[in-house]
Amino acid sequence: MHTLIQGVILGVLTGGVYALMASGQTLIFGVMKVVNLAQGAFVIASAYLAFTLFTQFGIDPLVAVLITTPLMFGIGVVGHWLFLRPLRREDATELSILITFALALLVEGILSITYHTTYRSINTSYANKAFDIGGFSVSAVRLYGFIVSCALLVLLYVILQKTRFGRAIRATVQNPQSATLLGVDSNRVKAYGFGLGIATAAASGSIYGLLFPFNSGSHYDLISRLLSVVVLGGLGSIGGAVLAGVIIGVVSSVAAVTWSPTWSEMTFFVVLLLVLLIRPQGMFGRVERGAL
Amino acid sequence: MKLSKEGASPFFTRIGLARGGVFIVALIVMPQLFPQHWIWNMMFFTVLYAAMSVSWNLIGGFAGYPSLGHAAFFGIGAYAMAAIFKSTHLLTNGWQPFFIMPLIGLGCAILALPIGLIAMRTRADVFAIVTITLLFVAQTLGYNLKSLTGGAQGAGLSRAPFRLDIFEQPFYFAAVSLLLLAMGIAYFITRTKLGMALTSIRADEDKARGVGVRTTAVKVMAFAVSVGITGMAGGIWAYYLGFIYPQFAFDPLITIAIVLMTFLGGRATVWGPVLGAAILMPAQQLLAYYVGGSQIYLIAYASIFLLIMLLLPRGILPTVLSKRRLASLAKQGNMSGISSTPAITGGSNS
Amino acid sequence: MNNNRLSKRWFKRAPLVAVVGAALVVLSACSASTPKATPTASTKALVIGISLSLTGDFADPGTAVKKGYELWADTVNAKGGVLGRQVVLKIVDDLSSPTQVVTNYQNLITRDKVDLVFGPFSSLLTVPASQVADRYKYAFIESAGGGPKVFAQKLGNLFFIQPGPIVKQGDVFADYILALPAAQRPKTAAYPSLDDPFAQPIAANIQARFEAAGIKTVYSGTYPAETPDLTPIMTKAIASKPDVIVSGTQSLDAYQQVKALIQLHYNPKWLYMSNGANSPVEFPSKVGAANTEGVFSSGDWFPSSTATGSADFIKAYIAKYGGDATGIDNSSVEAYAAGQVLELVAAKTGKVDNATIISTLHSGTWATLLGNLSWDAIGEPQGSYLLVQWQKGKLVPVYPAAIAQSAPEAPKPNWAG
Amino acid sequence: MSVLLSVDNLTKKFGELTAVDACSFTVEKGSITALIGPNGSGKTTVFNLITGYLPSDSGKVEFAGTSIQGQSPGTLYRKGLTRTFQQARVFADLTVQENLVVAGGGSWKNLFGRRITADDRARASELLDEFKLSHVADLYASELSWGQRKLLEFASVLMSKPRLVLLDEPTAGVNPILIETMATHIRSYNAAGVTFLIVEHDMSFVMRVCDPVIVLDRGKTIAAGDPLTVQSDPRVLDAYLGD
Repeated sequence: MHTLIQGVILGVLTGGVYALMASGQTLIFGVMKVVNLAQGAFVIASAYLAFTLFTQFGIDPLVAVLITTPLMFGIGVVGHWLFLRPLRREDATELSILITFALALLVEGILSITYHTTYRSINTSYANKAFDIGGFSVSAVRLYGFIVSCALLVLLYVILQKTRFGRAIRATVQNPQSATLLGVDSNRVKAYGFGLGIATAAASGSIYGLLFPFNSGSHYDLISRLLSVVVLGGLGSIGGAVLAGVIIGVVSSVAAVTWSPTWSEMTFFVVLLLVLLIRPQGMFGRVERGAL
Repeated sequence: MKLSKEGASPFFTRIGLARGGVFIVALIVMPQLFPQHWIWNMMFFTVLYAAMSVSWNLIGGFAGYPSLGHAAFFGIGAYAMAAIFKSTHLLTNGWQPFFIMPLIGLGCAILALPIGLIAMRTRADVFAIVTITLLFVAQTLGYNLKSLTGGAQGAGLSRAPFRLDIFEQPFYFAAVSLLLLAMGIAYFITRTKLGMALTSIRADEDKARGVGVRTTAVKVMAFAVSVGITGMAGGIWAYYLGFIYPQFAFDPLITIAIVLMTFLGGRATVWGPVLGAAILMPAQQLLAYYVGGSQIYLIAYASIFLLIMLLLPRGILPTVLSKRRLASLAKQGNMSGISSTPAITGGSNS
Repeated sequence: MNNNRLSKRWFKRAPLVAVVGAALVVLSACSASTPKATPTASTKALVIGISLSLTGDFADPGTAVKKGYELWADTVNAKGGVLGRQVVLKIVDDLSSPTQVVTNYQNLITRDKVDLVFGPFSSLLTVPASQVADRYKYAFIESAGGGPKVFAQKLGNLFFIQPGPIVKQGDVFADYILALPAAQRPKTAAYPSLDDPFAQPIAANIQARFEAAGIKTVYSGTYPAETPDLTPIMTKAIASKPDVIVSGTQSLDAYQQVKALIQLHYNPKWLYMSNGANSPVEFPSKVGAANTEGVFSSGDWFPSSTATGSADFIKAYIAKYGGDATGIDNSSVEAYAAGQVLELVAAKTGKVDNATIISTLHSGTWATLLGNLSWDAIGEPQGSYLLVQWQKGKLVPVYPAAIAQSAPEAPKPNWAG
Repeated sequence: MSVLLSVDNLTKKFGELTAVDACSFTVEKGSITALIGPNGSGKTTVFNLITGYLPSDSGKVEFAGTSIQGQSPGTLYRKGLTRTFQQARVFADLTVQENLVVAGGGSWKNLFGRRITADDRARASELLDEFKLSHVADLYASELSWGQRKLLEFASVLMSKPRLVLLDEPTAGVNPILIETMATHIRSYNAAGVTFLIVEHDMSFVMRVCDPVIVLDRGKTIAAGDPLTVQSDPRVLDAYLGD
């Protein structure tokens, strides 16, 4: 029982980080109808960035978020302009998947040149600290990471709900055509929406780097998990992604503790498969029938 | 492309037959012209990847469902082959594994049916997600089903007992057979209603369904055939290498390579993927061998990919063909109907 | 369609070919450092072909292996070469891919007709590569692939340049524990291991010996490579408070295990980690120097080694690559030792052809940087590894007694946190 | 005349917006019925609900006397209920001739048969001649002009020998000559027994071609009858001129 609860605690804390990563992924889908396979690569790129900022300048990864996030937002906007905007409408869905896949490889290649392929980890002063809460050990990095993730998710919520830009994004998510009619500049919204999605990857990258060791190839692992999370949450639904992130975090952590770590990896995929069988649109996704 | 005004579209054209014949003869004669082992080795991998690329094209090109999980079936085929070697009493000579190959292909195709039915219930993007996830599921299973796969320790096949001087040839000809099978299917598709159905799915699936095209049946069928061939390629590969590990058998880079080959040569054509493989595979192998030594490899790969997608999204062959076609139409004085929008060539060229 | 009639004109027109071409040019321009093999026409040169992973998953250790080979070539050439023949290394990149490694050895042997080949990095690539070498009757001296499956092939041309097969790496820890008086021995043991040909078999081997000696197994399990989080696994491993933890680790996961143990506030009496903990620089930097105290590991070479030529090697290494002795990767040492073995054969027989190498190495003992090496018929080395322990911030050989520079410290002091 | 299509209390909500609000009307067999209404009045949504492209929230749709609730577009197509789209949807990667053959239905039982059989060709060429598309028969649909695409889509739905054709703005973005062609084709096929339901903005086209006319406003049917009566209906004027 003790192990089980320990597993749940771990799962919730880890799930919070997945939730943040996945919210960006699903946001990008919502705005652009693009499955961004490079999301994981951007997370890892940001983790490296945080690593450099920490080792070179001693900036704490959680503070580095303030630097990496705007930077990656810019990269996202430029990336959209360079690679996604030129696509012809007819092939956009198909090609954008492949293009983001290629982008992921490009990022991986650049990272493996810059940082080589050995695993890196960010060892802050509190890296090994743990709190004892009611007999359960909670590591400091996890707790801090979770808190920052939650804070950023709240920030994202505020941006989407309270700002003009956020409203434009939500209008685009709900109905791209009518959003255009309402005077929303769809190209700009798409570019900024993509940027915002990449920015959340940046933020979660810092936290990921703090929590887990990573190398340039880690994004393969990450992207398959992220995809499971966003499909479970419903493509395009941010609330769904957050909930799904936590659910999957808990399920896999509990599976690892109570059953076997080798099979806990599978929980992501089992969940994905079940979702597709029972409710293909995910928990909060909408049924779409044809591009009407 | 000759279209007669009357009668049915021909199944074989004279020029098509000639082309196919020349190609087959070339494939058979080539090893005799180049007796070096290293060339055979390269030709083997080129033909093997060409076969996979042609097969990917069936679902990814013709139907427009970009599968990112073909490497899963490649790996399944490889491990199926390894499993066959476990019951060595079934194998009395080195040729037998090749004859078991069709069973592996059939197995992969049957396995693909439920997966296709689930993955293609929704849209192409969800299909991409499911297939890429499938790849990681398969890899995880490769690691964890230890009794079946040997897990991280890998699985060994017995070494092929072929004579040193012709060692690569059985593998090469197995790959050639696979390529011809795949191209035959692709050709068949371009010549039948099946091809039109797949093309209509790629162009506008909802509309296709709306005009009564049996979209589900057609795309699941294409997917099954496609991964069946890929699985067989995995089997040949495993036998050639003699030893396989999950991370190599289920390698995302395999998928990327075959997708890139297809896009380079031209998707939804019979010859495009072959052309793509013939350019990329030797280039890749020789580059790694002569240039190698630098991490630039992955970046170059990704850059070429991006450039093709952005500048030549239709690939080499369709681009050239459509230029020719428009030129010949102009000669016939048929340009009146041509709008300024660029053409998207479909599956009707062969 | 007319791809059978691709004319030159066509190639000029197709913009894509230009793009690909340009990319290829860039590619080749970017790799000025390509090693060039002198043609075998100059009969004196001894060309050795090696395929290494300089790109991809194994790139970093692959580079370390390259350093070792190149250092050896420089050293031997400075001495006048092998039997008067200058050594030329033809090192090619296999991108950490089995397809490419097969292609590379095919090309090295049948196209460039190198005189000899050395093995690639990682036993994952060793098996397919060794089969190609075997097909052409080339000796296959390799310093990196020592997993059980390498020897299961029963190849007569293969020689693994390490003291023993990888599975035996932990034997020395089992020897030490089982030599303790019964009352002092651990009662319970946990075996968390990485699912990897280099890691898990080591722990499994120790587990078998411990169980035979009556030490109860309270946990045994593997986790996949790239598991981002080992805390759940370690939580489970320590649930019944084992006296000894035997970890089949590779590198990264060793650091993660230590981190998890510190965070979970669990300090076993003995902690043995097969790899990772034996890295003199990485380990303290990843887990904190104060947390290394008392951790056991094993390996084949350490900067303080007294084996043949060790001091000279260190000097040459620092002269060529800089840094200090603690920064030397064992992969470099093992690669260097592969060259030493070749030299020894040449010195003994006066020949360096493949048949001679194969027939000669199957008997006798060969003194290298890694100590005395000898092989059985399938290339399994017959020696044993050293047990090392972190004591006062240093990695010290502690067992067997003959080479021990200090006594083992047990029980392990508590984590510094 | 008998009723071919009857729509009863059909409702569809998108979130808080009620796009179709208890809409009811009937289409007489053999008629050319127009469905008009101001922008955003739900005309296209009604089309989507009838043809199975969207599921309705409540209400009934009957075609030829049987309920077609929840049936897929493909099924309805095979039953003779076909449609076109506001933005002509043709298969860009197929040739004009192939577009017709794909839409021909029936022959799909023979997926493995020739791409284009002699029979297909004969049937297609008839329509191509009639729609003056023969000279572009071998062009890809993506190479056609906008108006030609609309013609092609119209022609292709006729391949399946439909009983009811729903045309979504057949004249939008089409040049005046083509509009006349369109009108001629609609009349001639109507004479041959095909019923039409047409969403149209071009009032003069509606007045010339259609009878009766149904007016939709904010998802509700507000008027129905012959063109002249509807035109003078104050509610209709309100709907078009009001707010």
